Amino acid sequence: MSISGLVIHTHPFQAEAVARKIGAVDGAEIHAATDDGRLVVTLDEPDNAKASDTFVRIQDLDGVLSVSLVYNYFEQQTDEKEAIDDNFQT
Amino acid sequence: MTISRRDFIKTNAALAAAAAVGVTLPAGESALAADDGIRWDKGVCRFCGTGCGELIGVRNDKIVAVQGDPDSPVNKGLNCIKGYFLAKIMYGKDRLTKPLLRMKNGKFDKNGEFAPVSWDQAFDIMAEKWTAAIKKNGPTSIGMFGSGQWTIFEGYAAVKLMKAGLGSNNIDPNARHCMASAVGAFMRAFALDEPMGCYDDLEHADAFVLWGSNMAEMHPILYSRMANTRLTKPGCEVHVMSTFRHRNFDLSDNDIIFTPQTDLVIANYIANYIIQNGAVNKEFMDKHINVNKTTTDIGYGLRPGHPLQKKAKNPNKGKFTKISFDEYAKLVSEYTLEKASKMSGVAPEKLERLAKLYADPNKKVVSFWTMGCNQHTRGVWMNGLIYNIHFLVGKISEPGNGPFSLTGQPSACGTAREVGTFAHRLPADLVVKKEGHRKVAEKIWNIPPGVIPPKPGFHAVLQNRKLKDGKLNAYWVMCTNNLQAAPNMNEEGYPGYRNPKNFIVVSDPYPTVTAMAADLILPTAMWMEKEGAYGNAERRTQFWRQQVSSPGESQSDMWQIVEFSKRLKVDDIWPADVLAKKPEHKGKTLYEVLFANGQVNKFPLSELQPGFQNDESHDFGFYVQKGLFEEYRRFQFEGPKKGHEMAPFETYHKNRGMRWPVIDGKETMWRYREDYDPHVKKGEGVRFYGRKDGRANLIFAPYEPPAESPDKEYDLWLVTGRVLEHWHSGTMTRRVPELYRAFPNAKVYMNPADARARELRCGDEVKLQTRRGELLTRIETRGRNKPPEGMVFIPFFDASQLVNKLTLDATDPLSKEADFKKCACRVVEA
Amino acid sequence: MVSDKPIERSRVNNRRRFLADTARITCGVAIFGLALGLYSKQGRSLPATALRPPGALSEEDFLGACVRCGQCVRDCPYPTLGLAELGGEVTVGTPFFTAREAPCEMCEDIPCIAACPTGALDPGVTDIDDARMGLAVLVDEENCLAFLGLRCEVCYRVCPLIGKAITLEHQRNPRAGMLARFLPTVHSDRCTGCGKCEETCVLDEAAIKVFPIELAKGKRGSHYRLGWGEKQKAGKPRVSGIIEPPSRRPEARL
Amino acid sequence: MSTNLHPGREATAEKGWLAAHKWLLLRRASQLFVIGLFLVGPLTGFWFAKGSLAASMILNTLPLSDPFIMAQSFLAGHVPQTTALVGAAIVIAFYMLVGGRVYCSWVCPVNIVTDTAQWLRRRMDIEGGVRYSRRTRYWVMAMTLVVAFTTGTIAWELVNPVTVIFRGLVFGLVFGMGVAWVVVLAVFLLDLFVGNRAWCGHLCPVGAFYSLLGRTSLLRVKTGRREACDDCMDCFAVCPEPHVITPALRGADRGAGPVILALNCTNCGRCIDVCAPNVFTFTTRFDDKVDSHARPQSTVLSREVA
Repeated sequence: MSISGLVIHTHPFQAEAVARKIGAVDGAEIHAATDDGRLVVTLDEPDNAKASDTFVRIQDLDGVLSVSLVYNYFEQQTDEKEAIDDNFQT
Repeated sequence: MTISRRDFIKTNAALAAAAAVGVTLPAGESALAADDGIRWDKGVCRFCGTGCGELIGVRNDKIVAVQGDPDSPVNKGLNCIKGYFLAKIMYGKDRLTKPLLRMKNGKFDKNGEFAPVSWDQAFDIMAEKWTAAIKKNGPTSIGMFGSGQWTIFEGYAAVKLMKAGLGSNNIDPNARHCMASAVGAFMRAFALDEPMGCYDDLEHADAFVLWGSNMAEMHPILYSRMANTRLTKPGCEVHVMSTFRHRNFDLSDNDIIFTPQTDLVIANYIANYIIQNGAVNKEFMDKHINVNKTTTDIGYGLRPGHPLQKKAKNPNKGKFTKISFDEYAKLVSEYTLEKASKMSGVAPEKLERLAKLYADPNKKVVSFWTMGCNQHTRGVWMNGLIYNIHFLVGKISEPGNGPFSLTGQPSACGTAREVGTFAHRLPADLVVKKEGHRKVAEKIWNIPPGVIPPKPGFHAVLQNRKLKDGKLNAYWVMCTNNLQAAPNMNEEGYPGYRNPKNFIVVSDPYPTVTAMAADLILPTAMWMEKEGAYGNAERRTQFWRQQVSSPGESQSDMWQIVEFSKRLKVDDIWPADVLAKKPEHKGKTLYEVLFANGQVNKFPLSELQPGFQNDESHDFGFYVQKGLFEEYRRFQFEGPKKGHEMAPFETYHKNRGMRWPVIDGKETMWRYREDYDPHVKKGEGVRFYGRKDGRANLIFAPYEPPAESPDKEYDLWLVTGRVLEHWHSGTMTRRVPELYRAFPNAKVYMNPADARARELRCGDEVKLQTRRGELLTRIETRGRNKPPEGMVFIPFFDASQLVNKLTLDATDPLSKEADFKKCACRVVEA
Repeated sequence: MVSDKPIERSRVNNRRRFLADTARITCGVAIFGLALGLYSKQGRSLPATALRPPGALSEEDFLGACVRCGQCVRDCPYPTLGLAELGGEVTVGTPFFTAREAPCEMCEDIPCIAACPTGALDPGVTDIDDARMGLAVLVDEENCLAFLGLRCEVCYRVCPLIGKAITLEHQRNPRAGMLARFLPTVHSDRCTGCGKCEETCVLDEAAIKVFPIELAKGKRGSHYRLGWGEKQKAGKPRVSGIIEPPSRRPEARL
Repeated sequence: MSTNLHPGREATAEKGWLAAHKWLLLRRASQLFVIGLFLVGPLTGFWFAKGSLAASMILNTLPLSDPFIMAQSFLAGHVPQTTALVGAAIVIAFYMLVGGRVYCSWVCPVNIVTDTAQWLRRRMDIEGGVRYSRRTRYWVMAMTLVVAFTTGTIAWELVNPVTVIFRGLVFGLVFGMGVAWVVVLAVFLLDLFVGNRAWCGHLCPVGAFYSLLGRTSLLRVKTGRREACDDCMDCFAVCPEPHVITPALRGADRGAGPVILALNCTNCGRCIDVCAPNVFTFTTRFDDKVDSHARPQSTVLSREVA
């Protein structure tokens, strides 16, 4: 499991278009957007290699000025652990 | 609610990213990961000059938790014990919530009792007193005492009100008691203020020398970083110099306890050693350094009539003259090891070991100092002598090498020094004395020439003297507890506050000693109750957003300054001939000239930090902090001095602070050094560009005795200072019960032998007396500080033991900073 | 009143009554003794927060020696010592203090010992540094701010024997990287148990606490000795005459 | 015997109220004075007496200590220090001179409680209750010593009402006595309902111990004018240890002297107060003279004695 938190800077007038494209990327989820065109996005990928692929893909999108990785969580997991951990009470 | 672990991590990722952009996620999401619905945002510690990054947790308009910012480059999520209690400092039971005026029969009376009044009434009487004072005795009869705890914006607004509006240079900050000597020496040596290095030196250096700084207690986090380097870097050593043994000696490889004032001797001895042993970096000296000597016998900054002042040949003279290197070598040659050891009382091998460290070309050395060197009747000299050593061996302005003056207040650098809230200064290192500098200021401020007086105003100690003499009649103290903190309170402090000719206003969140001596108390919003910015000791400018509302009717210092300006009319204040030069200002209030002037008010409310309050801006109708900061930046870019550049306002709200000069969006870690400092051109290597010739000044200064030394009658040295648990005069920390319990009351630390000689025991109640006064305290012969025989130490945080009733108002004649570290006292049974 | 028979009867009665009385008294008093004995056993268990004044004999001896007169309490110049009240946890009438509330200020002249008429506070303790009222134990390293890397160490700085009874062990902070940790470390050979550290610990519940020494200290079995300690004590190896045979090494090339 | 509800009524009528309560008032004054001595210190800072009845220091020079507690401490395995031993010696000497149980009637604060209980018991005409021998206290005393020996602690001090109350008064500054009030109440109820003079006269081991010191006491009460006794029985009614009176008062026939020599006479002087014909006086133990001219001053019908 690899989960990242990204801040994506876009041209403000292209923000919406970028957001749409990112929305279409598997595992990517948009949490917030600012008026000046920054997007808060999380990326949920099976491993870091996949994540970095997606990362690069986002970077190459039209209208994206920069992508910064603010948070990354990575875990080599077995099924067993997943089973135990995946549902817990908060 | 059952959520998957994956969702949980994802929420954390989103929150982290959102925090980086400064937006808040929808409630559901933040409530999920942020426990108990606490909103977290970045902030800065309220206390010392280290400038630790904090995260501030707010719920229901109250700070409920604080954490050290784990990603702060300064403190990596850690705090000292004061930082641990930051969440409690705003919530003392006795917060002031209403303006209080001394009244009798419903009218102001200097001898009346404090009674609540409205802000309107408060400003009415202030305007009346200020206008009357200016009309009667001119603008030198009004004054302001400010603070290195003001936010940058507040300091800037205050300077502008005083110098550009009221036409008075009588504004000085409490940083005068703390940093002035360092500033003086910086200006003399480099013509630019503040250290060339940064905290990264703590990891880069091979050795540390502490010249009168108890970092263990006063800069706890920097000490922790230094200790880590000492522990992990092979061969790293720490040399600690002090007049008494304190907790920094825990980390010391070379304990040097010297007789007060003989640090001057030791520094010159080290220079002599370097020269005698051929360790001078000749190339560096030839290329970058001018050699000078200073005027001597300059007195002690006392009142002119004082015998010591009369005795001095060149009182208050700071002039220095160029000499040859050989002349310099000859001057320091009298400071032999033997002489240095004899005068300082330090074993010769210890001094030699220290000298060798500086002389060793393979050791990177950082010298740190704070009040030991600054609160010194020869403080400017002493600071300069440390520079001399670094110049001689060329160990300066590079990672791990350099002299580093630490500061005591969160924004002594950012507000007091950079903004220039001193009596002689203008923003960005400009000074009132120079016509060119005044012109720049008058242009940026759009005020007629001649409003800013060319003569420096009254400095901190002089303000107290002038209050007492009835020459300073309308006086505003903000964000500081000067009655408790200034020297010689009995003779020079308190009398001025209660002089019937004067009207004293004190703005503070709490009823401090100073506030209680005032005529009008204004309740103040503090720290996170306003949007703010601080500049720490490594030139790092850090911003924070307003997190919570302030209690009752309290208002920030900024609001008070700007709001007060609405009550004053230029026609009443500026001389007609000056006003005639800008007739468009006729009939305007100072508010219109200084703040609502098309420049400061040009940023609309829509640009405020989304999701956060900004009480002042909403009140005035424009983004006041941004307007002031952007105007302040004009001084950095349009002024005659380069090297002070800061980033645009918004940048700082997004990052954890940047170290100026900030050019092209990049901060500067080491100044004056090629590749690090953008102002040094390729190929120049090092350039001290504060001066036109690109060179720094080595200034020889000899040993001169202190103002007051122990004698038969008063047989002990009195050293005053601080403790880790309390910050300065304790106005905040003493209101935190846990910190209060940790160190409830001041006590006088005494050598056990001295106690025995007086038949006193640890814990006995004693009277501590000087020629100025006495106080009741208890003696401590055990514990954290161990003075040598013949000396006592007492911290000044305790409002119930006003230590500054005892101290002498002798100052460094050049920096006007008082020497709180040396006077004569005696201890007798109570 | 003056007839033989009743006298005879009354004599019998008297004897009977005497025997019955004696039996009753014996029983009653025995029960009283038993109850008192048991109660005293229970009253002997000193709660962990209660510390005895300096020089107090071991708890067992102390309860036989202290007459509960309270003179030590009277001569304590601080609000430290108090007398245990009836119904409290501490043996009634005996002096004690609670470190978190009011620790011992370690008066140099030790007035409490001077006041004790019976020697329950040992007059042999003439230097307050030799007092052993308890032993400070850093009980919660997980919450101790210094262990977390914060610059607290209040306990260290308030210690009257700073640098001796509590020292700071400097350590790299593995989490923060560039910062150090300063771990307060108590040394039982110097700690007097005055309780200053517990009083001033800034946490809501103190992370460093002073316990009666019996509670605070472990005890090693006598069947194992520390080799280095024994050698140091003796000043020479415990077994002499053992030789170090040479090992074969490449000859030094000069 | 029907209870004498108002002993001392005649004495009051004849001698006046003050004279008929002289010794009672003096005793109360003495008891309060002792408490007062210990309270002066904490209240004014002038330490007249410091400590408590267990051990104290008078004017910072004269040590006093309770020999009974010292004895327990000794049995518990502790040899008290000189100060305490000197203090105990002084106390022993004093009580050997004035009568051991003078402690009970002139010093002990419990006496006020039990006297009050007894007065109320008489007023409320409460009769009967548990009857047991006055010798019990010696057993109790022995038992406290045994317990001290076996447990190694001064166990008796855990419950001793005398010191618990005194400490409560002196260290709790009277009002801060706390749980010590419960002890006061317990003793009070014991004496009121369980038995006449149950505590001081039957159980208290402290009194038992002190009574032993009175064997040689110089100060004694004598029935010098026993001839004048009108058998009003008032003295028996008020006496905390009435059995001590009989041998001296009624023993003329058996050749007994007029001096009350019994160990348990507390020298309280209450009999002197309540006796209208002034039979009783304080004197020394060697003063055997009898005033043979004394005659009853008023004729009272002789009462049947049970």
